[in-house]
Amino acid sequence: MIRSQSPIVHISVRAATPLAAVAGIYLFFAGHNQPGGGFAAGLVLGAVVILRSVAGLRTPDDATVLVATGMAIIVAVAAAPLVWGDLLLDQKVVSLELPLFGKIKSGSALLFDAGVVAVVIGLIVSLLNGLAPAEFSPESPGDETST
Amino acid sequence: MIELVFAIHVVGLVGAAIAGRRSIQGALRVAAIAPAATTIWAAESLLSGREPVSASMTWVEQLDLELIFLADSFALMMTLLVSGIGALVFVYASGYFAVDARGSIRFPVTLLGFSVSMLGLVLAESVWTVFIFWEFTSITSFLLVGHKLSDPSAQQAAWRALMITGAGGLSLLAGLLVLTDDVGSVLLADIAGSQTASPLAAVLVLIAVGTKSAQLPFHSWLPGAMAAPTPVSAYLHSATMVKAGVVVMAVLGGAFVDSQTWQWLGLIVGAATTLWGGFVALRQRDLKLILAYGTISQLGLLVTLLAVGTSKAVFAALSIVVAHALFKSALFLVVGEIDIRTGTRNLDELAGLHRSMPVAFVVAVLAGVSMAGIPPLLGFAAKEAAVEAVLKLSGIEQVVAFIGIVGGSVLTVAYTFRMLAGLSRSPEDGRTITALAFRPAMAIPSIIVAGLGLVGFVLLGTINGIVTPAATELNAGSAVYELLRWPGATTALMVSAAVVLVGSTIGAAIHRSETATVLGEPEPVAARVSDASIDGVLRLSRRVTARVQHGSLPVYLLTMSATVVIAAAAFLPAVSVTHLEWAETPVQLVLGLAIAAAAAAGVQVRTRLGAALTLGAVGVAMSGLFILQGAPDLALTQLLVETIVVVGFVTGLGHLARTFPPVTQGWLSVRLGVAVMCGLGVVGALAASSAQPSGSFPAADLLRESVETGGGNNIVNVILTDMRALDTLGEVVVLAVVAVGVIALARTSRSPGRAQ
Amino acid sequence: MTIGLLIAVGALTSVGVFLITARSLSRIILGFALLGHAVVLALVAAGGEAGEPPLANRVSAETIANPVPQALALTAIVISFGLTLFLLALARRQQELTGDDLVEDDLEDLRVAQ
Amino acid sequence: MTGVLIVTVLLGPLAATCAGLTLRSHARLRDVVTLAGLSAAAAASIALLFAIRDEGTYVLRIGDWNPELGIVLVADMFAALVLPVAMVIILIVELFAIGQRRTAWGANPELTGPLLGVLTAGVALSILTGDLFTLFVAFELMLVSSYVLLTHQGGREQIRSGMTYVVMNLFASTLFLFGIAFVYAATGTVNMALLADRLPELDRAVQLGIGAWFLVVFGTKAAIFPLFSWLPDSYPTAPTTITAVFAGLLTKIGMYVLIRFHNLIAADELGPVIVMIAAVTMIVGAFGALAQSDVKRILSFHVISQIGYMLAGLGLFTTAGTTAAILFLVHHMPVKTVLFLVGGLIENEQGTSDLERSGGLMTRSPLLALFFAIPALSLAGLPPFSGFVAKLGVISAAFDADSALIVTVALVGGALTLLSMTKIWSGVFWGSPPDDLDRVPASRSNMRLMRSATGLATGVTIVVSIFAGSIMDMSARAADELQNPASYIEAVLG
Repeated sequence: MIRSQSPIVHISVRAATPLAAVAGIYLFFAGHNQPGGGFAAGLVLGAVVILRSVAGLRTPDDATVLVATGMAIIVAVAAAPLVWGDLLLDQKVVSLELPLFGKIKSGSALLFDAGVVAVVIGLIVSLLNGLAPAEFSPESPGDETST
Repeated sequence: MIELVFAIHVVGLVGAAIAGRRSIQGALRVAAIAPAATTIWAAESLLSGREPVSASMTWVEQLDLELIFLADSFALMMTLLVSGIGALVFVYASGYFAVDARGSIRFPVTLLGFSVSMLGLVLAESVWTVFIFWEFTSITSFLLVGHKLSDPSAQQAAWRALMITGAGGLSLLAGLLVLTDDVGSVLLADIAGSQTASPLAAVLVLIAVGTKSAQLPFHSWLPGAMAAPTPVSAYLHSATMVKAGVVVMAVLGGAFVDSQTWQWLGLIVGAATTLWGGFVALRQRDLKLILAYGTISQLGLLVTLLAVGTSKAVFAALSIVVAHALFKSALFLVVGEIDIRTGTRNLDELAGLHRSMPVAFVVAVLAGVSMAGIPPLLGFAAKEAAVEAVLKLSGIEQVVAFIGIVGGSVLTVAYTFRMLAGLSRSPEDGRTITALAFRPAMAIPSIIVAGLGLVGFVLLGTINGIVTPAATELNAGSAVYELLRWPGATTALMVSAAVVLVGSTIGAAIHRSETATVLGEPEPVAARVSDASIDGVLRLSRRVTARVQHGSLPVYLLTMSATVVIAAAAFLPAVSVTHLEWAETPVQLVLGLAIAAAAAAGVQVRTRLGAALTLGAVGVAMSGLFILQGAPDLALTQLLVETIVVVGFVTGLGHLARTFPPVTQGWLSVRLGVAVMCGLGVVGALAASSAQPSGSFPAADLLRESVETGGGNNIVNVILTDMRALDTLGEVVVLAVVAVGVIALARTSRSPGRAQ
Repeated sequence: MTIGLLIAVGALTSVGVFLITARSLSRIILGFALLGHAVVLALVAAGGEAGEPPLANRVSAETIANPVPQALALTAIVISFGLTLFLLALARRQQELTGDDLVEDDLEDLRVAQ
Repeated sequence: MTGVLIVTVLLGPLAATCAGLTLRSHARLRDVVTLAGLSAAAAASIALLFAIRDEGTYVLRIGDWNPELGIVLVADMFAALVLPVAMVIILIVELFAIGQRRTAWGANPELTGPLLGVLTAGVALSILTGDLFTLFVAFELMLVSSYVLLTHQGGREQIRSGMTYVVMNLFASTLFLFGIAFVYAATGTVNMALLADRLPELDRAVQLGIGAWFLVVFGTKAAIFPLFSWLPDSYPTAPTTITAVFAGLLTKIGMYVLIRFHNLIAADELGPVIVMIAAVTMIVGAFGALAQSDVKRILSFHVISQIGYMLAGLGLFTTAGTTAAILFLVHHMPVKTVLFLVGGLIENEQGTSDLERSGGLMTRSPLLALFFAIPALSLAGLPPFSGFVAKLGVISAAFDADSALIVTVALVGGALTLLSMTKIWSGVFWGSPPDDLDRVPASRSNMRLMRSATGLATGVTIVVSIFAGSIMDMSARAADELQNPASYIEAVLG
């Protein structure tokens, strides 16, 4: 990944981080009634991570746990209906009052979306680490022929 | 009772496996118990004349796969041979492997497995039972022939035997399908009584018989199978394996009584095999090979008789089956003993055997005389019956059968004479053969079977009591026949006398000339042909594979795209444009064209930047289109995804050259052609399938349910997180796995040493 | 369905197929990205006529755009997004090992073919 | 209760994956968790089989949405029959994997378990789903985990073959989505029952086109001619455990879906085409196997050849043909798995699976010879094993349908299969051991685990052989249901 040393980039990314984060969180909560949703929110939040990396700021270095947690949330939401006697993925709808969005009539679906967000961010972080040029020079082609 | 017989064998298998861990001799002795017990049972049942017992077990009802056994007279007669000789062979083998002190499970268990397969085959009463045990014998004999692991020629022989008999098995399978379809029953009794079988069934069954019973041109595996340990040869080529074909021919023969195909094919092949086998046997110097080709010759005789199918011929065939089992097993056993004790089977090196191994020599003479059909041995009575059967025929049929049977008998006498004369010749340089110590375990079984040839002739009534009912079962007309100790001065006897005279003259002539000039090695033409055909199959397979499996991804993808075009062509008749308008709004058309243009630029793209631009342009135009279509969620997501992908594309391939490698020209036109056809195919299919939709989406339901049950206004989001939440679950897991995979790949980069 | 949409689908498919039959992995990846677009567009086009965004509080059953293919298309976008990323990672590893991004032929197949 | 079983089959393995990913460093615990998840799925699927056999088709509407809006899972006889076999196989392979992991040939232990969990969920979902788009997602679950399983070691061979595998399957997935677009444009639904209900009203060419299109899509997964090329190039390069699952399951899921979908849309008109393809697939696969000289490659080509038999059963479009295809499917899954596991053990014993550098294993490891012989004979269609019943089923169905082509080709294919099996037998088990024996060091307990897993899998093939009769009865019932889509439609929509 390209790494910028410019202080301007550094500062502007710092400034943009909370903004983008807010945008992501907005998309997340708005999703059920407006365009948006977990995946879009995850991508925006993931983009924040990318930006931070470009600016040379600290980024998480292992995404496995994040990914696993996201998956676990989703599986749990899917399985939860068993507890109240329904079968699979029977979403529970509850009304919520949130300061910024007003009344939100959503419960387990929101939790479900949270799982999506976690996995998407995890994916982007792992991508960031996976595709980043590691500290090595390309090997000569013959080096690793199958043994 | 039949269940008990099989149960005893299973116990025997387990017992042999346990005993085999300690010593092979122990295992062989344990293994002998089951066949011995079976022999007693069969003999007792035959002599008591009880109603035949039966047993059955359903396996797969739908396919009529049922194991059905019936111990009728024919089955019991065969059981007597299979198990009786089997028990003796086990005893013999314990002597054969006497010096082998190590424990071994493999040989005793496989041999007993073969024995029980053979038993199942002869007791079978339904076609599928026959087939199942038929295949067992192929497999177990494969293992037995290839027993010597360090001998590549044995394995080659085993392979060839399996290929030929395996192909025969397929032919049998096909033949049985046709046969059961013709007859409408899987029971042998129904089939034998039906007389409705088609020529196709006749040919298929005869091919199977020919492979198993080593008829021309499928006989090449049998001499090769001599690479097996001698007890195996003695067992497989006297009473069992090779007789499997004959048994099938006998029990199914009833269905083909009126079949010209069956009669002529069997007659000609059988006669030719008899002559060829006898002729080649004359040229052999290896005792085992003489016996092997002799077996082929005798099997030809049996096939000829069964193809003729008259009541007398069937009777004669069964008599020969009994006689042959006895003298051929005796000869093999004695040859094995000679081989073990002198270290050679070469006729040239065995001159003077009558001095160094007198017992073995007597056994060989006894069995050989029976084989040559000379009184006072069982072989004589059997051959008389055969000659009589031929004399009862008429027309060309008689001529062919006569040439086969009488010619074959002449050759049999000749090679027997030559063999015995060779063994009793005085060694020229006065050298005597040094033989190892006498082994009772090997000698006694051979003495018993050879002696039975004599005893059988003396007690011909008992033999008649076994053979006549068995033959009657196959052909009701056989009830009136019996084997005669001395037929009187009939035409048949004259013929036999002439046979012996001519045969021994030929044998003597060859024996004398041999001392002066050495006959060349026989050409194993047939073996070469069958090996060549297998090689041909292998070569063909390589050529075909090279064609279809290039190993080149672009070629695979082009093939796949071509099939896509073909599949899309199926939509063609339904393609219509009447329901299509140019665009809903002008902007839509503009954006559509813009996407097409940006995509087209992708064909020419040479740099990574160009690729990113193409992608970006398409992505933005797509988002615009989505807005127009009323899909804001899609538009938003598309933009975000595109951003990440473009960033990934630019940075992810960081080490690559900034320009793409040049487009290779070779396949360019093909690629372009297929690609354009694919595009057209997809468009055509879309146009066709949208022409007259047979259903539409439930708009009102969606609107209502989304708010009331789903609790959200964004219907797309409600679908994703609620109605079709399972899809989303899957989608998330896919992303998670990708993340895991990317991390794993990154790790291998960091520690390249760990990779592979 | 309109001809405008079909042109876009057709062009994207053709170019996509053309690119994935190349030997260069970067082209293959680009090809799949374009094919992904073609598919999404085809799904949306299969949903019928354009309409108002499917937000329940703002539209009626008469004017609403079909939300079902939109949802399907979203799932498809996400999945092909993930797989494109995976291909990128593979391409990167390949390039580490061989120094280029060309797809190699199968050695064993070539051996048999000789 | 039936519903709970279905949920367990789907979510048990996924839960195990979540736990397995977080428990990376606790090897033992991770293995236990994975095994628990897979065992739960296997147990539930067996219980499901009996439930469906006794009570008939069960339809689970997820989230209680009606089928026009939501997704349905349908456990009919066909699904219930195939599911337990698949689940048990994965469980056994995971056992083998745990044993193999600590050897050099093993896959990365941190990933194999969790990814097998995802693969299992994908397999289960593919089998159970009654929704075409969910089927796509299920396929992607299977595929993405297979991509990672195949390539995660990052060796050059694996990346090269992985590339072929990934690209071919990505293209197939793209085609799948196009197919869904066609189906949606034509019928306005992706629910398979609704689709089957609405399809007959369409223009014949559209019906035929959809059938042909999905023949290409599913055919690529099932590896039919001429879409199989990815298989022999990619399977042999992966670690054994992974190849065993792929060969045993993935192509068979493609076949499963092909049988289900093409019966549902009554694509009888494609029958002759399918039969032709089947014949070529059988022969080309068998030839391919003969041409190879590596155990794993021979076995890979056999997969193709055998797919041809199932395809032939399908292409006849008779109840007997479909019955035979289903039986063949059930028989083939465990048999192929055992063979690949044995292939892995062979590699372990002598450091290679190349026939020319093998030999003499018969004396060193007679048990292994037995483990090989049983499924090999079964695969070649010899009695008394399930392969014989399956092959006879296909042949006699073809015979009844007067398809001389299939009868002949199936018989010849059997002979060629036997030929290539004996090639392995005489190359690996007979002869003398190679001079440069390169045993892969494996601890005693690991070897024991791997051997018992292989033995267990052999046991499954024997069980299938013994109960071939009742499996055939259930197959016939499943085929009957498939041949009458009305009952399926009724069950889902009713």
